Amino acid sequence: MDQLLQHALNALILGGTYALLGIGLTLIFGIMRVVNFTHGELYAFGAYMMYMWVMLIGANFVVSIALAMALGVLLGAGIEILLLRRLRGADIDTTMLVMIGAWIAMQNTEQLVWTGVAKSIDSPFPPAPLVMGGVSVSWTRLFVFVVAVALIAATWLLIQKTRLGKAMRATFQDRESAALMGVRIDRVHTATFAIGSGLAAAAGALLGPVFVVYPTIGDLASLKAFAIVILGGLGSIPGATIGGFILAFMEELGAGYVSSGYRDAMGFLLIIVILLVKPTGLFARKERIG
Amino acid sequence: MLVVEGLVCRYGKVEAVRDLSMRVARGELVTLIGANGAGKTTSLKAISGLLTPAAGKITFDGEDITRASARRVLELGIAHCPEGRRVFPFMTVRENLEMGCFLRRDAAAIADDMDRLFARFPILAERRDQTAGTLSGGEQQMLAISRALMSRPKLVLFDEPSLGLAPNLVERTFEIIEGIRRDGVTVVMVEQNAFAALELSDRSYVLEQGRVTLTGTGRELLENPHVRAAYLGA
Amino acid sequence: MSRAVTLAWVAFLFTLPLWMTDLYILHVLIVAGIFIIAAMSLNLLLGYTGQLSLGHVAFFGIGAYVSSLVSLGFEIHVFDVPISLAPKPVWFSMILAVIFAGLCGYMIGKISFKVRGAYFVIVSVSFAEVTRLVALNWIELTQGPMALNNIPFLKLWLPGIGDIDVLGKVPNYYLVLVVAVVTYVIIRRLVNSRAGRAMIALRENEPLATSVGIDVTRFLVLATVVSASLAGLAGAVYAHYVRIVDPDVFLFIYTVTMVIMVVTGGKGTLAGPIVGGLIFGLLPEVVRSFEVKPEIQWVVYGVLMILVVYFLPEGIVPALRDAWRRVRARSGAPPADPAAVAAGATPAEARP
Amino acid sequence: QETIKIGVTQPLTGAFAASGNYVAQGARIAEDEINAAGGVLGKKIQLVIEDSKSNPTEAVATVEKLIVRDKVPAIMGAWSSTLTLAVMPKLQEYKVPMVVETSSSGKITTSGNPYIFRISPTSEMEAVAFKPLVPKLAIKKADFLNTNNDFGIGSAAEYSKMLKAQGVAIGVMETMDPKATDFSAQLTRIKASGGDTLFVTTAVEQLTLILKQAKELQLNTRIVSTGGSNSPDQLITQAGEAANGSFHTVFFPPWFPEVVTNPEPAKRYMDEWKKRGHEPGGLTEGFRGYDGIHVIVEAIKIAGKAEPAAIKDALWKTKIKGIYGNIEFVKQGPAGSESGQNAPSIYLVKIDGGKVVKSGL
Amino acid sequence: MSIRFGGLTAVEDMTFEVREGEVLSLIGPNGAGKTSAFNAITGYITPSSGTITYRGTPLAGLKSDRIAGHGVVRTFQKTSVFNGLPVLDNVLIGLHRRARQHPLAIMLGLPGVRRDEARLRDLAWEILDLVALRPRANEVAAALSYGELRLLEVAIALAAEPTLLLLDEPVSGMNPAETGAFMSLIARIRASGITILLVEHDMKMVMGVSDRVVCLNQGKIIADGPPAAIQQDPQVIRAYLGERYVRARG
Ligand SMILES: Nc1ncnc2c1ncn2[C@@H]1O[C@H](COP(=O)(O)OP(=O)(O)OP(=O)(O)O)[C@@H](O)[C@H]1O
Ligand SMILES: Nc1ncnc2c1ncn2[C@@H]1O[C@H](COP(=O)(O)OP(=O)(O)OP(=O)(O)O)[C@@H](O)[C@H]1O
Ligand SMILES: [Mg+2]
Ligand SMILES: [Mg+2]
Repeated sequence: MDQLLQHALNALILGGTYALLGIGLTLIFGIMRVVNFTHGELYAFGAYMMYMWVMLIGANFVVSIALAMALGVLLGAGIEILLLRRLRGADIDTTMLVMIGAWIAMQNTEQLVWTGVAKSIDSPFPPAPLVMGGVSVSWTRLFVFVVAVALIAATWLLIQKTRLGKAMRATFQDRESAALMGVRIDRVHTATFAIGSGLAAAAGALLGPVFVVYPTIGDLASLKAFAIVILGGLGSIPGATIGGFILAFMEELGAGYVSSGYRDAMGFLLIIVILLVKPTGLFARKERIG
Repeated sequence: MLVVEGLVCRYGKVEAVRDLSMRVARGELVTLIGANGAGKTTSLKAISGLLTPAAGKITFDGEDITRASARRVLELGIAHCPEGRRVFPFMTVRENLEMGCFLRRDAAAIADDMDRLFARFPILAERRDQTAGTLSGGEQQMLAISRALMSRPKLVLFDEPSLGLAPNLVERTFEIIEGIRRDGVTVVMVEQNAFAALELSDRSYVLEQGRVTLTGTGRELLENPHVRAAYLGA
Repeated sequence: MSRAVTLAWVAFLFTLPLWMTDLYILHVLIVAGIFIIAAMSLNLLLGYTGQLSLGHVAFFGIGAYVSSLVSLGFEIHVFDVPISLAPKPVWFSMILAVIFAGLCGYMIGKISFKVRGAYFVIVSVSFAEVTRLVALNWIELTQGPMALNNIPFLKLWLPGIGDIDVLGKVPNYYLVLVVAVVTYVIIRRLVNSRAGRAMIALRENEPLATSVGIDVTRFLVLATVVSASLAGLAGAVYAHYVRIVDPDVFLFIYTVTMVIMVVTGGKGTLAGPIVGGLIFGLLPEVVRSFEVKPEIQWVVYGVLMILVVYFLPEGIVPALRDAWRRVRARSGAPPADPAAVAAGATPAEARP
Repeated sequence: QETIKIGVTQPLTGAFAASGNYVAQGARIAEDEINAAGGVLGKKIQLVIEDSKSNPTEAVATVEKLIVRDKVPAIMGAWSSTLTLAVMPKLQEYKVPMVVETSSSGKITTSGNPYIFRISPTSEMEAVAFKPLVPKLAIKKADFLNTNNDFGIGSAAEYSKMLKAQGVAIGVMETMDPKATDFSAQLTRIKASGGDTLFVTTAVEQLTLILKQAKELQLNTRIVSTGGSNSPDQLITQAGEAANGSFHTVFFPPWFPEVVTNPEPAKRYMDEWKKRGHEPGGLTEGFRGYDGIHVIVEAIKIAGKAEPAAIKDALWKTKIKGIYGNIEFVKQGPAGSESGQNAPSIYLVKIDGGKVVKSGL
Repeated sequence: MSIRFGGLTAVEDMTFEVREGEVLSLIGPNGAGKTSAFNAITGYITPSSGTITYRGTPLAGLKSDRIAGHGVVRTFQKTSVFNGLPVLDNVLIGLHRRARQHPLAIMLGLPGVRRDEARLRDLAWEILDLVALRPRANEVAAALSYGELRLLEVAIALAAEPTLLLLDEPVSGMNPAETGAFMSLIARIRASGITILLVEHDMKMVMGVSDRVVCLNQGKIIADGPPAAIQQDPQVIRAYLGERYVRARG
């Protein structure tokens, strides 16, 4: 029983960051229709920035997270302006290739700057975990979970309730019409990509201290983020949130009770099954033909 | 009020509009007619800031808007109801209308305007929470017109507003456009339905291959033998 | 004309080992050739049906694993029931690999009927990941990360020549060349037929395609089966050449490499994957000769990719073709397309 | 001036990047030391170091390149057991000898490949060396967590065999992907199993995470890491408090160099390492590369020429005083095609209060 | 037949029959359910209830491509062609159903395939002649003018060998002169023995070409009869035509 509870708790905590990762991607992938292969790199970037601020410069832990996220936003804006702006209106494969190129270049730059040796980041929280009955959770992970949930809520409010959010949705449904409504298209694109990137960097900054940081951590993060987005349905923030938790639970329980080796396979199998049953993901919208 | 002089627009090497000039006075209803591909849509896009002209000059109320952004043009009071409806397919009818007044901040007046539009188009009121992409063609067209009006424009550019509408709605649409004009809004309209358009309009321009080839009052053009042969099918 | 050029190329490639004695260059060409075969097969899906498959490496890997396992033999336990297979000859294992990869393609084809676009992208990525994780964790069968090692090489009997051991560079070079030519011919025939047009129609406008009676599932499945079988064949050739396979053959980066080859070369063109494959197959070797850190090589690779997309968005082959047309037009030669002349095409200005 | 090339294949990137780089750095120290002393056979030596990217297929490609393109007469490699096993057929195909500096799997020297000369200990040697400690540590029930590759699987198999023979109960045997970073599921199961000692076999990166995560989950068993690629110094800096109380087998204890068989080369190596500013945590890995290159060069000297066949024969006669101890090869594997195996010293250390101490046992 | 989307009933208990060889027009206000009816007949949506029978074969529940296989072919309200391909290829794709090529035969390169290809090309040219697009055969579809695009759409549909052709607002966006030309095309198609079901808001066209007109309102049929009678029907005038139309007609 304790074992099951412990697994569930692990999954819940992990799910928070998965959701964060998924939301960042769903903004870009679901709304802008850019298959963003740099998402994982922004995650890695966030983690390395965290390493830099906390371990090399010695900044405060929480401040470092904010800084890492802010830098992620800037980097995202940079990528959008430099690489994607001139591809406005290009098809999904074209932007995807550019993003793959950027991914390869970024990952190897990271490797060059930080070397392949894994880095670890100290957390200011006590190493002794919080114990509740038979289960325990480390303070660091708890903190990560709380911040992740807060960021998710903030993003949701941004999209649904603010003018920027509405402009974002309008722009990606019909760019020209949105321009006619007075929306500044370029800014909306940049903002969307920057926010999505910021969330990825935040996820990296939060998980960096939990795990270790090395140049290819982004790859699996990317794959999982895609999985989460698809589980939830493209462009749906509640979908990505729930998708993140579902994936975490599947993985944790699969690893705990089936075989730890197939941990990562669980999520992907789940995707295949879900898409076979409900091809549009759990939360989807439809377009009419004819 | 709106003056276009020597407008030239290019798509790559294709010259879609070559040397187009026209002027629209306040309160007028002006139509552009012409065959498919004559450059009507392109001209409207140039005016509303969706395209940057290769040459020429566009002024509105004395301000040069040749290179102004779509946002600036809208701020000055020009709304554009685009060809092919172009509603936001995944937003509800209401959200689409809200987008129409994206630059406005007077919530109460917006609510009033929206009620008035719903009264004009009861079917939209009925569908207000349906996503626009699932509306029928005609419903989408009504939505697009309404959306353009939500910004309380001084001048509206209509690009084929009657496209795909049932005869009674075509009629209603033209009535609405007349109504808009009566409310003091200037209208520039592109139409294939040349009969109705010419009947309605104060003045009209005929476009052929990116140039104005004929101009006159609606009546004059209705009687012009060339226009009758080429555009009225008579 | 283009046929003559193609034949000249093939003839050139056939004579290459006669004067090229640097084994390392042959090695690079063999590996590039195997990737080109895989890229050509991917092009059928990506370029012609428009299904953005990012899991293509799964078929390649399945081909490699199936052929290796069948030729090595194995013994596994499924619910404690032992299942074993004695080693089989390599030609037989390669055929099985093609069939098995084709079956997997059939499955994926059925799925892709249900999900399209971005969803299909993810399903295909997931499929490849699942196969990789199975290869990684079903240690009893696949040896997991320890890799299948000591894979036997292909022995062939050819009329007039007798027994050949396909071992070492030169025989493998010819094997790859023959397989590549066969792949090219099959794909060319397909795309210039009713089947190919049906695939293109699906890519361009699916509702319209079905409205004229094209059975979407059937042609998607056909495309994936053919594509998967050819990729499986490439994988089998690869396995018996390098004689070791590990779960990393399923890595996403290899799919990416294939996609890059197809897209930079020109997707939906026959020569595209070949041109792209030659460039991106040889590029790493070229960059490597500059004695810089491998990371820098990869950064250069990534940046080059971005530049190619910016400057040749349609791919190299279509760009060359357009340039060629322009040159001919300027020199006053008749239009390159004979059909246009036959139809008496009017210049655009003269149209009513 | 002509040089004698020696091939090195190491994982410089990927999952084993840290260790592979340390070994390469150790090899460079040996290279410079030898060249400063005039080289061998009147020529300088030149290392050609290729990156296997921690992947067996890439490892084969590096060996192929080293032999075909660079024409090296001998190779040192390939760090992990899996990588070594992968490249072995190529050695046989091209008849080039390889000195194995790290790998521990028994299969390497028992599969009948006469081109293999291993200076590192096998898992079996390690397990045998550990045997007297079982009663001293009072191990009653042991659990295992290892990477699912030759290194991890081989070690877990040898240790569990030895422990069973000692009457120790075996709890769960969990595996992990060499690239995994989250072990909460495995550790939760290990916790539920209730053993008193957990044997972990993996590279230092994962070990760090396991120590941290075990702490988070309140797993209070004794953790013993095997295989010698555990870099206790790095564990102390990266896992901090979580590393306290853990035991580690190492094959070179730089914290107390006085105990090693040949303090002389050990000191030379350590000084140079420090001088070059390499990571102190890498000392326990770098020495393997240092020894490996010295062994090959000594064999070249004995052979009198830099040719593969001659070097292979000479390796059987090679005896040097290395950091691994007195290195010499004994025959192992099927008669007629034996591989060479060295019998190095093995040490068990403990981390206590943020310091490495002798295990005191 | 009825069609429901969630709670909304788009088509309610609609019954009508298209007779062999006639031109039947379906009219009705926007949102009346005309396109939905088309979608149901051609298998793009499944009707919630009711049956659709074509020459004795039930169509409801069949997939679109099978329905096309029975000779029921449609065009779309939003212009829909294969944009990136040459005009000739557009028609060749349309000819899909008439090709006789087995995939294996294709891959083996059997001579029958080559002969079949030649035959298809000839057919394609014939169809282009019918819609007068021969001079544009090698242009990519995207380069055509709007009117030409609508002709190409019809050409693609004709290539699929329809016995019943469904046209969804084929002349919307055309000016009266272009509409006139399109009407004569319909006459030609009809002369070749193809039955036509037409949805159109252009009354001149509807009245000019139809044998019979069915008028829908809010998913229900409110009138059915020859064009002349429909124009006089007060319900149709109220729901659809509007007063001005009647005034204009005098
Ligand atoms: N995005 C574009 N790229 C290239 N050419 C274009 C583009 N849009 C329009 N054109 C070309 O510019 C010319 C004028 O087009 P425009 O849309 O302005 O015509 P129009 O008068 O509005 O016709 P219609 O009645 O069909 O709406 C046409 O020849 C058209 O092919
Ligand atoms: N996928 C859908 N989801 C919800 N409602 C739909 C959907 N498709 C159509 N509808 C609704 O069904 C009704 C009928 O639509 P339909 O497109 O058949 O009308 P129509 O007669 O073709 O109109 P028009 O002449 O304007 O094209 C409309 O009210 C539309 O909003
Ligand atoms: Mg237009
Ligand atoms: Mg309709």
